[in-house]
Amino acid sequence: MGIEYSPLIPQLVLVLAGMLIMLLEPFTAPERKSRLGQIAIVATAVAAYGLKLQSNHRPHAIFHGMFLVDAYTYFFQWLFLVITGISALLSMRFNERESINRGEYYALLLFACSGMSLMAASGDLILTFIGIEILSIATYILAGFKRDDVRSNEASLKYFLLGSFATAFLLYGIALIYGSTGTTNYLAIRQLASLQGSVQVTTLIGMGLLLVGFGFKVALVPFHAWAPDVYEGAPSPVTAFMTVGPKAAGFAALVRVLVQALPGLGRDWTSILWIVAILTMTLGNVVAVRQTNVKRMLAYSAIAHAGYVLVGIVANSRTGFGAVLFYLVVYTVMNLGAFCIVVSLSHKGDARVYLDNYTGLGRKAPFAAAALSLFLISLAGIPLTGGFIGKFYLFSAAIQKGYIGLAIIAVLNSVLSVFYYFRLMVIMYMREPPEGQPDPDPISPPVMAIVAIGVVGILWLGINPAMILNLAANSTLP
Amino acid sequence: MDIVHYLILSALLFIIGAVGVIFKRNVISIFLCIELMLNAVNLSFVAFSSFLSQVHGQVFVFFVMVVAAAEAAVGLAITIVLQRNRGTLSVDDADIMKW
Amino acid sequence: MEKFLFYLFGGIALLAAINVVALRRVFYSAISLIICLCALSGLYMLLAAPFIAAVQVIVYAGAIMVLFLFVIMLLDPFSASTGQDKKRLLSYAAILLGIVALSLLYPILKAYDLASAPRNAGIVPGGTGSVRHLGEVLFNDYLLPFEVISVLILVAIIGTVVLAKRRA
Amino acid sequence: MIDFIWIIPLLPLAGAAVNGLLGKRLPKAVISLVACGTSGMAFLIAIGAVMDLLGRAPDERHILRTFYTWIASGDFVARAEFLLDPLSAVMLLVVTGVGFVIHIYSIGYMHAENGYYRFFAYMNLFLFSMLILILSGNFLLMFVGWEGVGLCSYLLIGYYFEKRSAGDAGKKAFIVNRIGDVGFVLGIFLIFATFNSLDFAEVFRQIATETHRFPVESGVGILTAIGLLLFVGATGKSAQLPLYVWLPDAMEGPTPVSALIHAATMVTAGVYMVVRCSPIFSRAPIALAVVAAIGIVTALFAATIGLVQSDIKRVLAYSTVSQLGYMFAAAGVGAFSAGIFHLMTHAFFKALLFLGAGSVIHALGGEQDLTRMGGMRKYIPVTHATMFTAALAISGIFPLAGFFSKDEILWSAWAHGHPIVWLVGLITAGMTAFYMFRLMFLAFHGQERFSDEARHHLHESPPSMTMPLILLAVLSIVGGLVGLPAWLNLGSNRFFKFMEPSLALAYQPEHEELSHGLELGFAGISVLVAIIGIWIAYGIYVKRPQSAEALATRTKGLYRLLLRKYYVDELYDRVFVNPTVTGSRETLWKGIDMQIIDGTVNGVGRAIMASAGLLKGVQNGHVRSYAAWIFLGAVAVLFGLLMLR
Amino acid sequence: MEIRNILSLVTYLPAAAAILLLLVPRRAENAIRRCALLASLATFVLSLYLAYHFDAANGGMQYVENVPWIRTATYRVGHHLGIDGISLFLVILTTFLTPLAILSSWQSITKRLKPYMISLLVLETGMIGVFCALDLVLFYVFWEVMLIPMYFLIGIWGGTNRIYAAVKFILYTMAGSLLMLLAIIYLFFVSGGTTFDLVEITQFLASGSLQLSRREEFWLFMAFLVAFAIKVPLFPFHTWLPDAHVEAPTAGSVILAGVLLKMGTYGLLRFCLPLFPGAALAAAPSLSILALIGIIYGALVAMVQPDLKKLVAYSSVSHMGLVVLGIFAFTTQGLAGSTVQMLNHGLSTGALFLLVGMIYDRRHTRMISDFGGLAHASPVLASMFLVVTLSSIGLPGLNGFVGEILVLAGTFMQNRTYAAIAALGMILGAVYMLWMYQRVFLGKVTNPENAQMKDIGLRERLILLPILAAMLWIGVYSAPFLRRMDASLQVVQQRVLHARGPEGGFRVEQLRAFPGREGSR
Repeated sequence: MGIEYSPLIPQLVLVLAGMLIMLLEPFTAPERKSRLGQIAIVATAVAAYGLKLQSNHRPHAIFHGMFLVDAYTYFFQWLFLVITGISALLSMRFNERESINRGEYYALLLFACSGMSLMAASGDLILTFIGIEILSIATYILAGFKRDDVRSNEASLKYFLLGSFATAFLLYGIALIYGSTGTTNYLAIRQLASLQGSVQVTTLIGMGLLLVGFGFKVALVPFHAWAPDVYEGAPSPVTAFMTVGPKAAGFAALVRVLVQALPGLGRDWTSILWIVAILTMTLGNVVAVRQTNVKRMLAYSAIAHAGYVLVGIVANSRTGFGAVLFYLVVYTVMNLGAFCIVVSLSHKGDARVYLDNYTGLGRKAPFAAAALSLFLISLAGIPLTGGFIGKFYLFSAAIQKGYIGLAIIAVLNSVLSVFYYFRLMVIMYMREPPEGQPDPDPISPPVMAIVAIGVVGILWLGINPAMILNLAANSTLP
Repeated sequence: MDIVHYLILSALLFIIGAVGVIFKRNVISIFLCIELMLNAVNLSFVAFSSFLSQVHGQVFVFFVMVVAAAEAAVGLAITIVLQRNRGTLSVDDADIMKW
Repeated sequence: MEKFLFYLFGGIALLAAINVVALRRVFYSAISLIICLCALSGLYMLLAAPFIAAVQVIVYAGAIMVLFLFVIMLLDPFSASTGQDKKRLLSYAAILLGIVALSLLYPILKAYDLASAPRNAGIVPGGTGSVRHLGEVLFNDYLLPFEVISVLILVAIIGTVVLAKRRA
Repeated sequence: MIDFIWIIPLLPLAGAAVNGLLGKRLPKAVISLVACGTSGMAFLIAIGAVMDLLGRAPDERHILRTFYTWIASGDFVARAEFLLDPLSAVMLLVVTGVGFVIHIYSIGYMHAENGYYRFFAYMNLFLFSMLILILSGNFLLMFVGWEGVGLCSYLLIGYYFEKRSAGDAGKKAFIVNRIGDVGFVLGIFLIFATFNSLDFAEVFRQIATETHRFPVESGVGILTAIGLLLFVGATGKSAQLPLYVWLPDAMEGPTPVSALIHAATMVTAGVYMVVRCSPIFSRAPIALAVVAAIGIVTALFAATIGLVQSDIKRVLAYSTVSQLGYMFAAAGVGAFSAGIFHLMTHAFFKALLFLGAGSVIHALGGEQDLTRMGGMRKYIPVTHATMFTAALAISGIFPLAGFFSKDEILWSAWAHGHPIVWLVGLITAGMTAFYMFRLMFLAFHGQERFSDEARHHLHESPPSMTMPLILLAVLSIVGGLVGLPAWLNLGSNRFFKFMEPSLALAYQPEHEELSHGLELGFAGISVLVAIIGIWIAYGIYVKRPQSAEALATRTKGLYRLLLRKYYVDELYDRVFVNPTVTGSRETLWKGIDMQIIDGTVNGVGRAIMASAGLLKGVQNGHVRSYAAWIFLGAVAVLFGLLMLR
Repeated sequence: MEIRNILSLVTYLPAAAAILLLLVPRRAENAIRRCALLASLATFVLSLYLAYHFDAANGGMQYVENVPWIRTATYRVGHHLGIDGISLFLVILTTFLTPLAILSSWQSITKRLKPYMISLLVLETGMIGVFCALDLVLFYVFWEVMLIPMYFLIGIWGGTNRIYAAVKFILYTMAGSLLMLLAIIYLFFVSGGTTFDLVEITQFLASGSLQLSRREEFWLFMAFLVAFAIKVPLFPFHTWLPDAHVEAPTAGSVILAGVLLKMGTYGLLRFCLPLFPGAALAAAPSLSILALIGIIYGALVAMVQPDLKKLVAYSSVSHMGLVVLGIFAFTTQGLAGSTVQMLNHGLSTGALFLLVGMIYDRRHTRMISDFGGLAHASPVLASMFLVVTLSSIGLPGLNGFVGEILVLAGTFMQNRTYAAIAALGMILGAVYMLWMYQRVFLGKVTNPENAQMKDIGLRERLILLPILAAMLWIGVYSAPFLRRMDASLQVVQQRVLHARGPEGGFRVEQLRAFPGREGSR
């Protein structure tokens, strides 16, 4: 049999490590559960190594077109492994503090990672659907991992209910597409669509419902409503993970579907996503302006950033998709970086995540404040940070395709976003800290190291972005 | 029988389920409505499968069932935690986080 | 005959579905859903998918729904949603939306043209219902999803345990 | 010597620099030495330079020395260059000479002042600027001096800066001057636009040679426009209607300042400029007519106000305005030389009058009110004698300096066909004689009305003050002799002859030659009028002192009108100043800026905030409504897909 | 001696020093001060090299450095630096003012000294970079980067209402500049998607190988214009300025007024005119009118300000209006005058803010009504203030005059009415400055606190003297400055004048020929 398994090695590593963690879990003393987290981190590293081993394959499909091995898959797998590893690292101390340090947590992270990888790699709607479900169910649980905490529980409930609801739409969409093309394989759908000439209206409707499903996953307006609540309620490291991982995975799958399965409907989905992009950016930014909880503010900011990414998708060009890939990397670095600091500064019970708690941070924790400022500056898209290059790339893709109006709205949104990002800086640096405010805990060395790497990374992406830009451009789908 | 009938029935069930999700207040009722929606989709899958003379559609139904079972398990677990923490099953009470 | 059976099962399914939404008590809703599922199983028979029809009754109605009923009984049997619905407007909006959605979908589904739908792979000349065919497709074309879905089940199991387990 | 003309302005500049930067630590003697020494040296070099000039043939009396290029942008080139010709030579001598004398005077007058060094630094700086003004070889450099003297005027008027009125007056002077300067600048631009050059020589050459481009204009042509714009500048600097208002207020400055800047030199800059631009003005009859009209009306107008003022310096100030009016009238009727001639003699006697008044004030310990003087003759005889000379001179009594120059103006007015100018000038002359002698009588004759305290230190001024008085008195007597009129038959008019090269490029209209006898007759009339004026003053203020009050009550309305200076200041305040300030504050700043523009800006912010609040409300925390949004979104997406297709 | 990569050296030296400062311990305040001062002085000395070796006859870019920066399949962004006669003096102005700004904060900044100095130095790099960058993206990068330190300067070390001012400042300027970014991107694609290089794109446009439709040109012009107009600030985009000025610390105000505002007008000269000459021609009348409104309006509003800094801020609106007016006259004198006036405004307004800062350090108020008779207690301060005041109102012999007269002359050549109205600004300038001077320094000492006010000391004199010297130099002998600008300005002017024929909606022929020659209009 010519079944090729090697591209699945990273997946296997992740899943097996997850199982290993579950096996070891009962035999690990409560105070040593972080070891399990370390296993998870090692697993991501091993998976990454496995990924590296088989990196130089030409694009091809395995498992009857189910699993596509190409630069795109490779790119996203890297991203997801990094995200997962950092999230695990970030979680360990947090989980100890919140007394939720259990092996399941890390196992679920690893499973979620494999789900994300499947989403990026999948060449069939069914596998995509299953990938989404693995990721979703894992994150439902992670969001509710602090099960004694009403907020965490509520986050989990909301995410689950709405997630399942949206999944139903997605599934209906798959059904309709299957019904009108007779297949769920991307490449087959594409061939048929081009053969058919005029596409059946049911395909169109099916695609619309797919957009609803994916739109929910990446929190596009008006399918975004869950995001702020869930991001706020979930344990902070999970929030950090959710704002980057599932979002990137959602975009990875969405782009694949749109580009590889439904390019024939390009005019239709661009015109819908054009509007959705505007709504998403604007709503995210406008509402973020009034937030007082930093996690929630970053949640709305995450919504807004999904809108920016959509700009690149709307462009529907190689440049645009390259920009999307690049931006997802940049966004991951800056958002995870910001969350690393937010998580590190929070106190037990996810307290001290309000804007007021950051008053005078510039003096009390200069490094954390400076790093957070840098990430915020990057999120705002100011030059010399990766955020600028990312937005530059996205907007230029839009302009190249003549979407001037969209680009203008996007930049106006950027201006708006400056307001709330910089407000946090105002609070950290420009307000005097009130008397008797407890000093923030020192950041743990590994997280510190991650933040430092993030700082360097975001500057590197801003000052010398060519390498990653080229990587992103070469990893786009044809 | 025409496939269109099945499709329309499926759409009707789907929409009833969707409306129910918004309509119902009890968490479990909402689950039930979501299950209803999934089943509506299944009906479509089977109908397409049958009329296209393909087995694929029926394979999907398997997967959907597994997913539905998994979701049900997790969802019910979440519901139990909700009940434990808050003593309620009404989603309207789960609104600590807003704005 | 076929027509009659379609309308019979379809009607039951529809009515049961409406009941799921309309009945106030969760328990009855669940029962209605079970009825609905059974009616759908009948439709699957009509569609020459006997295996699916069987699985539908055994696994879905039999296992999943029973799980539901367990939980319902465990938590609050016969609990009716108490008090006034503060979001009554939402309910009306939902119904309205449902009608709009239907009126959108109806003409499109109506116009669905089976003839133009391509049939490329896996055409089974002699009906689609046989378990053999099903198995062949499942373990060839859909091998990967089949393997992967085990991960999904694993995740669900872990999750359920993590969440619902009584505190140690 | 002529090659050293660059030193002439630099000397006072150096003096100003030394006194200004180091003066605080220097003893007063050194300060005086520096200040007077530099101005004296400048005077000497000026004499030398003028001698040099006189040594040349008349048509070679045009010496241009360029030092470096100051501004160059395209054709807009202004060099630092000095022009010495008869016109600037006259001014040079007047400025350095009178300036030097007044510097000497100030040593005594200012000896008790705290800001002694500051005073002399400003005075030297003024001399520098004035010299730049008169020596400049192009319009732009002239403008440098023009504004520079304005600055020094500002500084010196505001010398007693702790006095609010002094600060106000200085500011007013500067601003009113600025209004005129805008005209001047626009004139310069128009010149540049027309001639593509800023140099006097080039501009005047074009006018004189390219007659087809620049004919004598019958209507309002380009030259007229230039002339009028330049004249706006002149009205500002030389305190003509309607921009004269700053000069009376300028009397807040120390008296030597009034003498030097606001009588002898700076205020005459306008006249100098008009004469310098005679090639332009002479070809623009309408501009000339305006000059004449403004000049003569100002002369009369200021004289009437001078009739009733009781502040000794203000009387002199209005007198200055009035005399400047004469000079413009002269230029306006085409008698440019006569204007400069009067400028020169006026510099002598008006400086003398001011210095004398300063001496009086000094003697009385700061008293300036004529009604609190009287009978001072016996206490300060030198001052009285010299001032009396000056009063005679300004009244135009033969053979003092004022007679020759004023008579020349009046005669030119008649001879060049402007009888109205002549008539008004004549009336004004009478008034001049009246108010000057009113001043003399009130101050020096009659009852002693000053306070006992003042009497206590009543004394004649020190020699450093009286010597300049005497010197100027001599000049007031003999100064007119350089320009003897033709009817005296004592040789030709040397002054006019000397001036000729500077006016060579001016257009000379043909005038009917009138007999010397007629001229003599007119001279007689003007002397007569002056004597009548003096006689009336004598009658009112010496013979029957109480009649003054009676007269005032009899003509109450008119008297008050004159006393309040025709309410011009009030009018300006009400029409220009107040509406501007109030409008700026209420409408522009608080209205447009804060409410409309900033309101819009903040309004955008507030609108975003408000919509954020609204959209936040959508996020109400209820799963069901979120689900509804998803459902709605799904329907909308489907609808959109179908619609947009 | 020839220094290679001199521009990079000048540009990045302050930033390098800032990074070094990071290593200096926070407590070593004197070391921090000295390091910062030394670095900025070194930068200044290096920048003098630029002026010294500048070839005045060459209208093109000099000291050019061009190395690739970002190279991808789609984009080619170059690290392209170079200066010409327009930017030369602005660079020097920047390097000149920064040490003074640092010196001025010697004692007045006590809290968080290290980040303060770092901000100033980073700011300097940003500003120099803006003036040197010849690649559009690079330019934009510097343009934006500079906002951050300025934001911190206002927000951390500013007055009571500093946060509002800082936020307003950054939002206002960002709003404008992001639109410019879009225009830059558009220009990139429309010019063939090969280069962001200003020089190359200008060549494409000039040679006709790239032709913009009139609509395109107009909108691109507008996008650039908005960014620059906000920075200038041109009426009615000026309201951020008074707030920012009032709240900023002294050094911030100095840099803000001295250099940042110039970036707007510099941008107009460097980008708007050469890239979109046709649109510039078409927009000139309306822009001139806005500039005129700014001149008069700024002056009138300045007149009634109760706060010294606000007064100076509004005076900036007026002065910068003059600069814009001169630019859009497109005449030799107008352009030269505007460029000189940029320097002048930098010097005089910078000095004014320094002086106001000195007064504030002593009296902790900036309200004009709190003062009066300061000349008694602080005669040196008063006289220096007077000189600066006079420079600001354009007294001949000081720098302000040269720029003002050239701008007015240049405008006059183009439109006499505009020039006449603008000349009114001369009067109003005198009105508000002298009135302010009178109320602050003259009169009796009404407030006893003013009687004991110390006069300025040696350090403060050292700050002011160089500025005064520069003022005098430009005022007395401006030819060396003008000569170095001339060729570069001519390039810009030619670009505009040859842009489009008479159908351009603007009477181009009127500019080409000298109006006086054909007789008056």
